[in-house]
Amino acid sequence: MVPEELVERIKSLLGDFAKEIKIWKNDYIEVEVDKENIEEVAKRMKEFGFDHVKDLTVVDYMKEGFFRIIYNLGSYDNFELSYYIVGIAYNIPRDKPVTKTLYYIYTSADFQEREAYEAFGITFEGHPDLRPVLLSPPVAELKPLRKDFVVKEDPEIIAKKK
Amino acid sequence: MPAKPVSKQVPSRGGIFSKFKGNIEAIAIGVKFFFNPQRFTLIYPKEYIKLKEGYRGFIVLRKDKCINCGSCARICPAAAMRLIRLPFTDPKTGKTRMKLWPIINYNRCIFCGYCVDVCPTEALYHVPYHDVVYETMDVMDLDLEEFQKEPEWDTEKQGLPVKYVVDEKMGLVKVRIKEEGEKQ
Amino acid sequence: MSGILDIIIKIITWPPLWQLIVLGLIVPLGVVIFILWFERKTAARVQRRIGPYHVSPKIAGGLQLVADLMRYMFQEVIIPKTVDKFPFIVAPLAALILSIVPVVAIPFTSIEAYFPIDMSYSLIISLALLTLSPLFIILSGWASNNKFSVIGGMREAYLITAYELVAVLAFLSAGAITGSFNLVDIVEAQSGVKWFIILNPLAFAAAFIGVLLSTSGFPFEIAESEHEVVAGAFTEYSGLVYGMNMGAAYLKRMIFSIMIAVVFLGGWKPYTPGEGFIAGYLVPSIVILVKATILMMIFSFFRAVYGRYRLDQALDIAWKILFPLAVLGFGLGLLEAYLGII
Amino acid sequence: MSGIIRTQGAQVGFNDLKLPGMWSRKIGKDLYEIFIGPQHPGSGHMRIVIRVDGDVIVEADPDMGYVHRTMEKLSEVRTWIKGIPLFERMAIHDACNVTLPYVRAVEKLMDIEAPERAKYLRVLLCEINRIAAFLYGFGIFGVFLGHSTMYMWPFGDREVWVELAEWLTGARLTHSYPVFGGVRRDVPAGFTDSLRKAIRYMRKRLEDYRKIFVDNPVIRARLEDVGVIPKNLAIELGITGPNLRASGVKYDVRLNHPYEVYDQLDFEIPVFQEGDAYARVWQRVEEIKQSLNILEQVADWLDKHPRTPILHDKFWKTAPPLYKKIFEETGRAKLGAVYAIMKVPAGKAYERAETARGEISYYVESNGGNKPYRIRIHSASARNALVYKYIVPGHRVMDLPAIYGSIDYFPPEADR
Repeated sequence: MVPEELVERIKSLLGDFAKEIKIWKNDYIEVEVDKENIEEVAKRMKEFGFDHVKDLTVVDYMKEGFFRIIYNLGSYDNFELSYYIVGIAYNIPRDKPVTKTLYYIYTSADFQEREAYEAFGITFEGHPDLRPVLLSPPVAELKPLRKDFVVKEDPEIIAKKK
Repeated sequence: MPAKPVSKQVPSRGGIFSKFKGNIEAIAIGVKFFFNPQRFTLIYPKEYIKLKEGYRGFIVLRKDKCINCGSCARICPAAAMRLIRLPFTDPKTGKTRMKLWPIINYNRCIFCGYCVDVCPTEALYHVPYHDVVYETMDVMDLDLEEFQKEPEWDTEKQGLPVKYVVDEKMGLVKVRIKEEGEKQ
Repeated sequence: MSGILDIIIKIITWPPLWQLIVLGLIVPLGVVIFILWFERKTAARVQRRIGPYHVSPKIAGGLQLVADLMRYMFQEVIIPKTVDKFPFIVAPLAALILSIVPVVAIPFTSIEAYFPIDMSYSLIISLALLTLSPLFIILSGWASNNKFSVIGGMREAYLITAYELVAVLAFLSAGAITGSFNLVDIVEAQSGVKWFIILNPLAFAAAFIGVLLSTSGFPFEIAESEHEVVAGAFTEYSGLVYGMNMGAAYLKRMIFSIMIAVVFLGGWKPYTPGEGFIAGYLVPSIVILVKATILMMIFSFFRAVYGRYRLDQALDIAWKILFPLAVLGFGLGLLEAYLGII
Repeated sequence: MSGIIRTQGAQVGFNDLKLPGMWSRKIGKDLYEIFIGPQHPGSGHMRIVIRVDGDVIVEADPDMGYVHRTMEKLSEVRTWIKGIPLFERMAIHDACNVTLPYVRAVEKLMDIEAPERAKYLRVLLCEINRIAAFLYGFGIFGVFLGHSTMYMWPFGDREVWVELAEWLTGARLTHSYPVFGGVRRDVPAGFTDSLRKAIRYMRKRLEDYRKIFVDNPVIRARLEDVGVIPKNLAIELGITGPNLRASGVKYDVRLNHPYEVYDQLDFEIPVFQEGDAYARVWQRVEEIKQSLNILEQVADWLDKHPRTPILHDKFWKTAPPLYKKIFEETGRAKLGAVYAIMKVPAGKAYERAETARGEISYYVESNGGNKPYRIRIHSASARNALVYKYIVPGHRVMDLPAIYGSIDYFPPEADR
């Protein structure tokens, strides 16, 4: 199956929900949807054959002022689909990082939503156990993966003085 | 030829006989190794491994080859290699100019070897050993003079050199390397 | 001067004292140290390692155990605030003492002058004393006031109920064969090749496995399995007290081995005790101790081959396989007695 | 690290049971809370909080993050090449496998591909790493089950593969071997012979393992019907790697999304149906056998083909004569100065690879600068951690080490 074919099928599956579909490097398909429709989209994608969340990526676009949440879906059971990763992406405003959980559709998103919660401070409404998973609570307060949390590594390659 | 999935099954549970056989086999192989242990342990301070050519050990600078490009400091993933500004007198022209020389801080070095690989003139090289003892952390931050010397290797003075050779029967075999004096 | 020496020798060789201090404590302690070394060396050989080495390369690391002992001696004994102090300290001591007490009821010779106590019911008495010490392990777990200790203590309780019962029942089958609880009679009945290991292999197997698992040596230390319960009942212990706990388990195993040697492996047979202290007492005890040591060596070989059973599986094996096996052994003993094989 | 203080449990205070000097709280009638880890020997730096009813676990809460090293954040402040030594610290005994998808993702963004010889060399090191990592897993598994011989043997045999990897790359564990556009060193002379010897040796040793560990009745009793992950649950939880295949799912990145030269090699993907801990052990044994097959084919290919450049032309064409001379003499491909200051075209790439513990995936986004804009890593162990939450309840306490070991969970990889 060529990626264009999969894109056509996803288009017919999602209809108006899919705002924009992009193919990156032949095997990564990014589907942009609205925050409101995410649960419906996830349900349809799961029925279509993308049976687990490979990973949940959040990208912070600080200048543009939004977080982009990408559920990268993969397939275990369907050989043809398993070649591709479909990223269901939607944006939420940076100043109000609240969205709905997909925990009840994809159990595999459980810990990853907790990770996004601790690193970006995004609240997934309806998640039954939204606690930090990797960081300790005080560190999670700082939302370390946001772009305004700046890590200072000494960029100087010339030694100050020995 | 792509890979092909093949269904397999674990051996069946078996009855009391296979349990008995399993016990006997386990004890038998234990006894076998009890009488023939096939060991290849390195008795470290008394023996040491003479590592192969190309081992990424400590890094030494050949100052005469260095062209002061700074690539090594730029690529260093651990920020162990830094540049230092020192006067340099050109032997041909006799002029003295300030130049950038690399120095290394072994507190930070991860021995990835990028600096050696990126050096356009092979001014840096690895010595094939890694067990060097420093007394304090300050000493590990080398200056330009120390960076040009090969670090002192105490292990060599205390033990006998061995090397490990892959073997079909034993896995690895410890082979004693004859020192130069012993050959005659 | 020689009079005093005589008196001292007399006191030392007074059978109860001799048996308790020398045969019960000093010799087993030496054997345990040897066995610990042997166990580490055996495991090392099977595992393609060298094992203890650097402490004394010339005698294959033999002094490693002494070094370990020194470390335990000089380690700080920490008694946490949360523990119940009196039982916390007393329990390991009591366990240690109780695990060597049974030795006074075991005859090391057939000559009556060298019996520490009356031997008529010695099999029963020694078994009864042997099964006392685990209670104090449970107590020390309880006194530690720690989750892991309590769990470890509970596991210990489960295992002991199961395996010591099996071991005791298997030992009693010797009584069934001979019709006597007198260990001297039991040994004397095993003349020639009629050792009870040959006459009653079922009981021997049950006793062997029962002892192996009830003394919880590695890897059958289900009660102390470090991946779930840290060190079981001994979690809060440190220093010498911890070492005592560990030593008690090995001492108990040693005493059990002596019991097996006496009951199943013919005691001092094929040697016949003669006149005097040396021929009548010392030599037969050495024979028994050597047999027991060989048994200990076999026990310790298994650590290299096996893994740890799960608690419920271990109990399953005890109740479903070993207990019937021990009962069968008992029945076999009765049958042999009826047929008059002895 | 979730912190034990939970909001849900706040209604009961911390000294609820009035035990002197001890933090205690009621968690429910007849329930007992045990902390497995984080400083237990063997379990690594990870804690599982379990609640038990008698001997049966009713709730398990994996508490990860004790070795979290903020790799995703650190990679954003470092140049592209510095990501390679950084990411390989996720699982240093599996270094080539965990860094390869990152390298490939960046290659995708740059629209370059490694030369064929470099691809074979990558596969070579990947499989050596895979075997070594499996053996490491076996060793840890042996510790968990109290089987001390199975702890020592695989660690000893792993030394063979580590030795080979050291000969090839110059470092025992942290190889930093693949770089953008190729690999750093060619095989040394005599390497393939030693490799073949090691392969034959390993095949023989697997039989020894079977006798003392896999077919040992005590071990079988511990593992059979323990930690069963049914196929549909495995898919739902997104379990990965050998654990997934042991549950009957035919999924392996080398099969479904072949990378490097895996589509040209002849090997099998073993799939077991049972899904219990014992099947997972067999799965790993079979995978070692297949890795040995792959290594044999790679050794044959390397023997047949003479030394050709192992870096992409983009980097190798402009290389000075000294570089080429050193490559001819020692097989060391020196890196151009461009690596240090490289810029990667803007775009997104998603790349994955099959590591010893399962699938690792990298989402790499570049905005055209000399540093990544966002790298999201999701490693195999992080995905397998869900097993503790969903599979462990219902088992006995002593089953937990068996499940932990059979999952082959590696905390540093999960915590990133």
